[in-house]
Amino acid sequence: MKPIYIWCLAMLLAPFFSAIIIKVKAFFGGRKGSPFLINYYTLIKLFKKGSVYSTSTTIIFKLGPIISLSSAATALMFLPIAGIAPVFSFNGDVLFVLYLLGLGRFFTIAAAMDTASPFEGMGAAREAYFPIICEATMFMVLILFYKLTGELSLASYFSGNNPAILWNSAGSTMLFVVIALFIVLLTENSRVPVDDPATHLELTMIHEVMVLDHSGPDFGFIELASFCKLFFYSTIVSRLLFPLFFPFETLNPALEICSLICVYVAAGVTESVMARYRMDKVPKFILTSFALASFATVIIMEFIK
Amino acid sequence: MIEILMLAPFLTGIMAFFLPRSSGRALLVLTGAFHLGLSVLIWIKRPVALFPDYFAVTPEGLLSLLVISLLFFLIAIYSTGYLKAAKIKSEHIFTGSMLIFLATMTMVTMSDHIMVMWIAIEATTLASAPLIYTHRTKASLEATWKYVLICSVGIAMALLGSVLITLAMDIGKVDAPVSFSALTSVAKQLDPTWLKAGFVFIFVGYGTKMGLAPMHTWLPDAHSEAPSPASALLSGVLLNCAYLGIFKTNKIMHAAGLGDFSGTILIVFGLISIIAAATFILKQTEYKRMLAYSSVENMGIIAFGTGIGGIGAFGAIICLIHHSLIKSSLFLTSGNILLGYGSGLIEKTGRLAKLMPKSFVAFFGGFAGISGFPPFGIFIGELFIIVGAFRTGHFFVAGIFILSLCVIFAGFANQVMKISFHDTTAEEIKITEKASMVWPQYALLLTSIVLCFWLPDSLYQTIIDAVATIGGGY
Amino acid sequence: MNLFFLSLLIIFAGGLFAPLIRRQFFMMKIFSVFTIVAGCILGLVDAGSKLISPGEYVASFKYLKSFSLSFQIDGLSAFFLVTIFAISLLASIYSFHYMDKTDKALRTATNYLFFSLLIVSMALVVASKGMITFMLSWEIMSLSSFFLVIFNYEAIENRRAGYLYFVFSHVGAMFIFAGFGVAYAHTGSLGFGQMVSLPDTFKLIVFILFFIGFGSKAGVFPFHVWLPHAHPAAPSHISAVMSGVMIKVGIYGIIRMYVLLNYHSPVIGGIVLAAGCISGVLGVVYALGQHDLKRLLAYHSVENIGIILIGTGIGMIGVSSGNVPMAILGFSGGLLHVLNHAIFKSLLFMGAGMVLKKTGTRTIDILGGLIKKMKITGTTFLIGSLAISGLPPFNGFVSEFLIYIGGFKGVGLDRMTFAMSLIAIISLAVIGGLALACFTKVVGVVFQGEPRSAAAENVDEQGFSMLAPMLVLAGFCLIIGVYPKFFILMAMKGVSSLGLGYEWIQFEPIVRMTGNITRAAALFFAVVLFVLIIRALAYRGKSITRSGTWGCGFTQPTVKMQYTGSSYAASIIDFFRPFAPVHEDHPPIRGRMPRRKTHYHSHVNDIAELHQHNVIVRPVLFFFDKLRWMQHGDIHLYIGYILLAVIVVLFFV
Amino acid sequence: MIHPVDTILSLVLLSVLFSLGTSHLTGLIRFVAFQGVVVSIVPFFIGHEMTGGGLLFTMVTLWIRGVVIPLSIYLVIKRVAIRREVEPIIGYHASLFAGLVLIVAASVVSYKLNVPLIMKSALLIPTAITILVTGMFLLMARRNAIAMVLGYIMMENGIYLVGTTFSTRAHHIVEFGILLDVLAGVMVMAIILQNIKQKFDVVDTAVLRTLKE
Repeated sequence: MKPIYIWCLAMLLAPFFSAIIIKVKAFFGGRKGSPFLINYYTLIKLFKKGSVYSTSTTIIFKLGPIISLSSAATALMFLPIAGIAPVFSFNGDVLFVLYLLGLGRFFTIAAAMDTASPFEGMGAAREAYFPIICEATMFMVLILFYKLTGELSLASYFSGNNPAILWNSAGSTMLFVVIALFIVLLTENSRVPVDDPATHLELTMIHEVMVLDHSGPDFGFIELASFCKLFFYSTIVSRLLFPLFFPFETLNPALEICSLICVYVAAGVTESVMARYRMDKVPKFILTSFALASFATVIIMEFIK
Repeated sequence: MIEILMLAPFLTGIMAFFLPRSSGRALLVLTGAFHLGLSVLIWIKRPVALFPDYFAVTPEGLLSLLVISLLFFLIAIYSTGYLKAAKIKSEHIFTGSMLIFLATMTMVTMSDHIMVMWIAIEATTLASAPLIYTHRTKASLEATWKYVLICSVGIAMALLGSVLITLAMDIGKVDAPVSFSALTSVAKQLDPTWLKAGFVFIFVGYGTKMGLAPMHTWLPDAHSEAPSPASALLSGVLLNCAYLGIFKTNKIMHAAGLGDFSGTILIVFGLISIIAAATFILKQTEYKRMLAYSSVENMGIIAFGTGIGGIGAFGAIICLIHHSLIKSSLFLTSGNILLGYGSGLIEKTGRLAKLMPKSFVAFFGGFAGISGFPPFGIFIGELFIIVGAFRTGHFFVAGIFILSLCVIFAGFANQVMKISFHDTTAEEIKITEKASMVWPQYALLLTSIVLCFWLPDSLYQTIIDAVATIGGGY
Repeated sequence: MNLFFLSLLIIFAGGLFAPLIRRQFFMMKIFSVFTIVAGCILGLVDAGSKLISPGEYVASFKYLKSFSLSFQIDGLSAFFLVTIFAISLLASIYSFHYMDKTDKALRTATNYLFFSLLIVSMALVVASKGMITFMLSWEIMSLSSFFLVIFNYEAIENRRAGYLYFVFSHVGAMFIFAGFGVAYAHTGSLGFGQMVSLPDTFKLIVFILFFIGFGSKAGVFPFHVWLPHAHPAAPSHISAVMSGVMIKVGIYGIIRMYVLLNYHSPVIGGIVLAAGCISGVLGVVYALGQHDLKRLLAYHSVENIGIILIGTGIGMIGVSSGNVPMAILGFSGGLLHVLNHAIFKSLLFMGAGMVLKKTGTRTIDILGGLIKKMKITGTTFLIGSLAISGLPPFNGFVSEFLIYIGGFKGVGLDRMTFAMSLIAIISLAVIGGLALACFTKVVGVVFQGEPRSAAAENVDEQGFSMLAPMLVLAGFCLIIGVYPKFFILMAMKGVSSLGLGYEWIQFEPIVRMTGNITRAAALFFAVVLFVLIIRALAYRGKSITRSGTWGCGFTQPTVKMQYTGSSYAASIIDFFRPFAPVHEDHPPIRGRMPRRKTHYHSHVNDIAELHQHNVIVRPVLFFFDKLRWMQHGDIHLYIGYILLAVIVVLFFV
Repeated sequence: MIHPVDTILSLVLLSVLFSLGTSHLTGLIRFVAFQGVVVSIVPFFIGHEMTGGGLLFTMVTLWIRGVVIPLSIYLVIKRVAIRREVEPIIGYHASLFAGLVLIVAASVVSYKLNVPLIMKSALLIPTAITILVTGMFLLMARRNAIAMVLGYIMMENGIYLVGTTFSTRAHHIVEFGILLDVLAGVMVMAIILQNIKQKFDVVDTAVLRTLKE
């Protein structure tokens, strides 16, 4: 039952962590910033409301939030959080998870296209474009991990002491992987410098513009889904950054929380010190992650004969 | 029996010069039927000729004879409809020449003596010349002039070649009749140098008549200017007759152990013909000329296959038979198109599928057949030739062969698509598609389909016998 | 075997008699459809039973006295037969309402004739054992499908498509001829059995010839040029069969010849894999750039053929490097993708056919909002889109999953295999992402949003016979995606009869793997259900209002302002620019107050098509143009040719 | 020792030269007729066993080659009444020169050929080859259609001479058949010539170049 508790905990805590970024940005901006529980307030507010649906939309519009939340939540079930075995794991589950997130993306885009709004279409096009390169990076990382472990499941990479083993066999090249994954994190979750969630100009948005027409609990689902997704990637990065695992179990969640905070802070710092890239420069940025991952893979290939 | 077969059409041909139109047409069909019947009888009975020195029933001759008979009969039926629609002025000359042409071609298939063969082939030229000039236009006159002169000069070479072969006999101190069958049996004693020289002259000579490039030059002109039944006859059987001369000489060469020499010549000229055909099919503007070049191509294929030997020679004979059936059907259909649209230019045609559906079926079927699509027989012939070419180690030439076939197909298909489906300026079709003007083509195509899947025992045996001496057969 | 031939006979009868009873249009359709369906069901049952219990099913007929037409159905053949019969069955049902132009009775009848001939010949190709049989069926298949492509020959692009297809299929056949020729050169046998005994170098040559020949039928880059032209030209049920099944016959050829040659060089695997990667990526990139719905789907066939080839290539590399799990996973993934692609691609083509029929256009950018009026078509098309994008829990994911796992098995091996596996995996990942982008574009622009033109308004969906096959296919997309065990076993049966010595393979681990997919899908469904319940609770007693889409402050949006498919794909295509050059037609605007209307048209060029014209067609035409001088009309030189021929040849006496 | 035939043959060689150099068609016909006569009677001298049939055959050949064929062409010329001269492709002087070269080449070739001759006539083979090739030369070098036909006849004469020289196998029936063919061929050509004149009003083959690619 423990994995399920952990999963529930993750679902509950995900909004909290996202607030850290906002806080960090506020700090850099010299502001006090909204409280740490701001995301919970927002969610509660949204769930209290009703909805307005565009006359252009169809059932797909309603399916969008549901599927994207479900896919993000399901993805978390396969992830060993705090090194504790996940709810379900099998050889090849990484593929399932990545494609499941793809399914969520498909429906987010479809829901955006459903509104007949030119802005949402624009955002959808970008949402369809950038993750392609991310996916390539992810698979490059997977190849590397497979080379090191011979396994194809998140559990075998991130649970228990496994991240440490990865570091052991790969050495410092693992740093490249971490950076690559961090870039993927920024891209997949529409953070600066790829996308600015706080911008006011719809023309330059990616994720936010796609959900313009959603309201009420539907929008709450979407927000929750994006918190979960960010949590998913952050956990991966944090497990790699802090590959420690204590034999006594209570310490591990605490460590996880600390390391997660580090990752979120890092994301917040990145957002604060960087400006959003021009749209046509973004692919180059994401390609950097692919290049790093490939470089790491090639180097490892030379190490391990 | 054989002599009757030759004489009967000759006499009826002379008769036809003096008969009125309607009875002339009837005579054409009747003679065709009679000829076909007698040929089948000969096929079954295999009689011995009255003058065995000059005439003989050989397997390859029998094959050609049967093809000629069948084709002539069907073309005669078609002609009745065509002549009614085409309104030719001097119809009796046309009918008479057709019949005499038949007589001369029969003589080619039956002749065994080298010189008699030459006489017969030269006679086919002379008998068919009036056919080409039927329309009495300047272009047809030019075509006739070129046809007669080029073929005569070419065939004169064959005469010289025949003389050289007798010289090879003299030098080899051989005393035998100057017949193909006798020479084949004593071929080893013939003087090889003069035999080779003789083959070269005979090859170029009959090759001119057969339409092998670069001696094919008369062929597109003659085929496109002649009225369609005559074109069908020219392309379907006359070329076979010339091939028969080369085939028989090639047999002697094989028997003399010079098969490599003759084979190489056949392969090279076969390839040149195919490439030449590709050249002119690619941007052809007239459909009958295109069909004529397709004949050049197919003669090239047949020569190529014969040169390859083995299973390739078997394929060549199959191609020979099916080319006759399919190409004559195509030419007959082109007659319908010409009458229907009133122009020989491809750009003046179009939408055949809609405007003349019955002719379209025949035309497209013929095209598919000639391009080597099953269920028509050329497919199987080409398959055998290609695998045979590889089998004998001719990898490079087989490659060229295949690539040229591809180019030809691309060109041919382009033109056929234009005729069949493209938009047209023609408002109406000038003729109705009568049964007599489509069913002969269907019959020809059907025969090809049937023969692709089922060869009668005797026919198969005849083919095997024919190619046996040149290392052919399965 | 008798049952097999009987089913073919029934199918053929369904087409053969159609032209004879064309005057009773309705009767003819009923007769043809029922007969073809009956034949297909019979064939399906027969092939299915042979797949379940593979054995030596052989038949041979004497042909031209000393040759033979021989047939054999093993596991591989049976697998393809099942696909052929199943898709043809549904396509012929679909055609019943699709072909409803009474004034084109003859053409409809011809369509049924060649349709039945196509089914029969495909089945015969797959069942043939021997060069003559194979080529005979193969060429009949090409010929009959050509007639189906030029069904609507009034349009010039359809004629062009037909021509291209005709030339490509014939040239491809010539390459296969050559392959058989080289094989025959060494074995002297027209049967398939002796091809094993070829020397290695010849095996490589033969395989390359076969690969070009079969690849041009399957639509492998760069031999795919005909495909995006031909598929839109054909009627939709034919596109479904051609894209779903016929091009797979090319894949069958490649696999079959690989098995027959029994030559396990890494080079062969490398060639297949590389071709697969290139076809896959470029296929989907070109698909993104299309404006024509059916053309887009056609390019996706190139992409999916690429995926299948990646699977097969991984299988071949597995064989050559002795890694049995990799080989089995690669082959079975490839085979399963054959079935899967057949299912979702024919589903998508049928959906596109419905759109075409009801709106009269295939142009993506003038459609929109169709799902509101065409609920079943829209939903099934959506399911097909999800499946073709390889997303769980649909069938496309399962086969790609197998291929991925197979590819990862290669990562652990030697350097060369590692490199190839790496390329395969990354390509698959990129293909997946691009396919997702492409199908969100299609679904979003065609089925969602607001109608962009009058054509897309006032549509409906009618015709039970057209809807039922789509529902069935969509159902199968989901069934295979959630419960793939049975279908993977089917593919494994096919693999085990490849003659690679894998008859002994244990299905156990693979079955366990499929169980995991089922369980994961169930987990996902559970979460979805959970979210649905929460949603229902959250909305209980809430007011739901409807209004216009939020225009970001703009108050009078028009339908023309919607994002178009072209702009949706523009930036992605830009990423692949050297391989996907965009041709833009956009006259500049003149003057301060421009009076004249301007327009914008963009077109993504297919580099294979572009270069095939520049590198092959133009030089060939140039060469032959120069030769045309030969026929100049001057009789004197003609006579000179004769003399020249004599003199030249006399030198060799 | 100079064989009596050689004397006649040297005359034939001379006539070949003349026929290359002449621009008058009637003159050309005369030379061709002369060659035809000589060609027909040569077998008479070179040791063929002369039977009654052989004699008759020789007479017939002489009649046809020497009289009928040239006469028919002559009639054509009269009928079509050519007024204008047609320029040849290769000029008369050049042709003459070519003829000289040809004769020399023919002698060299025949010397090399080493054919076992029936009788010792040094000029027989060179003459045969010369006539043959001159015929072809005329076919290629003359634009005048009538000259071309005459070239064809010359070529046939050459082949006949080769045949009679080389081979002892005189099948008169067969040879008669060949002769008949040649005759019929010339007749057909004559008819075509008349038609050409009717349709085009010239016998210049330059007008016959419309059928081409």
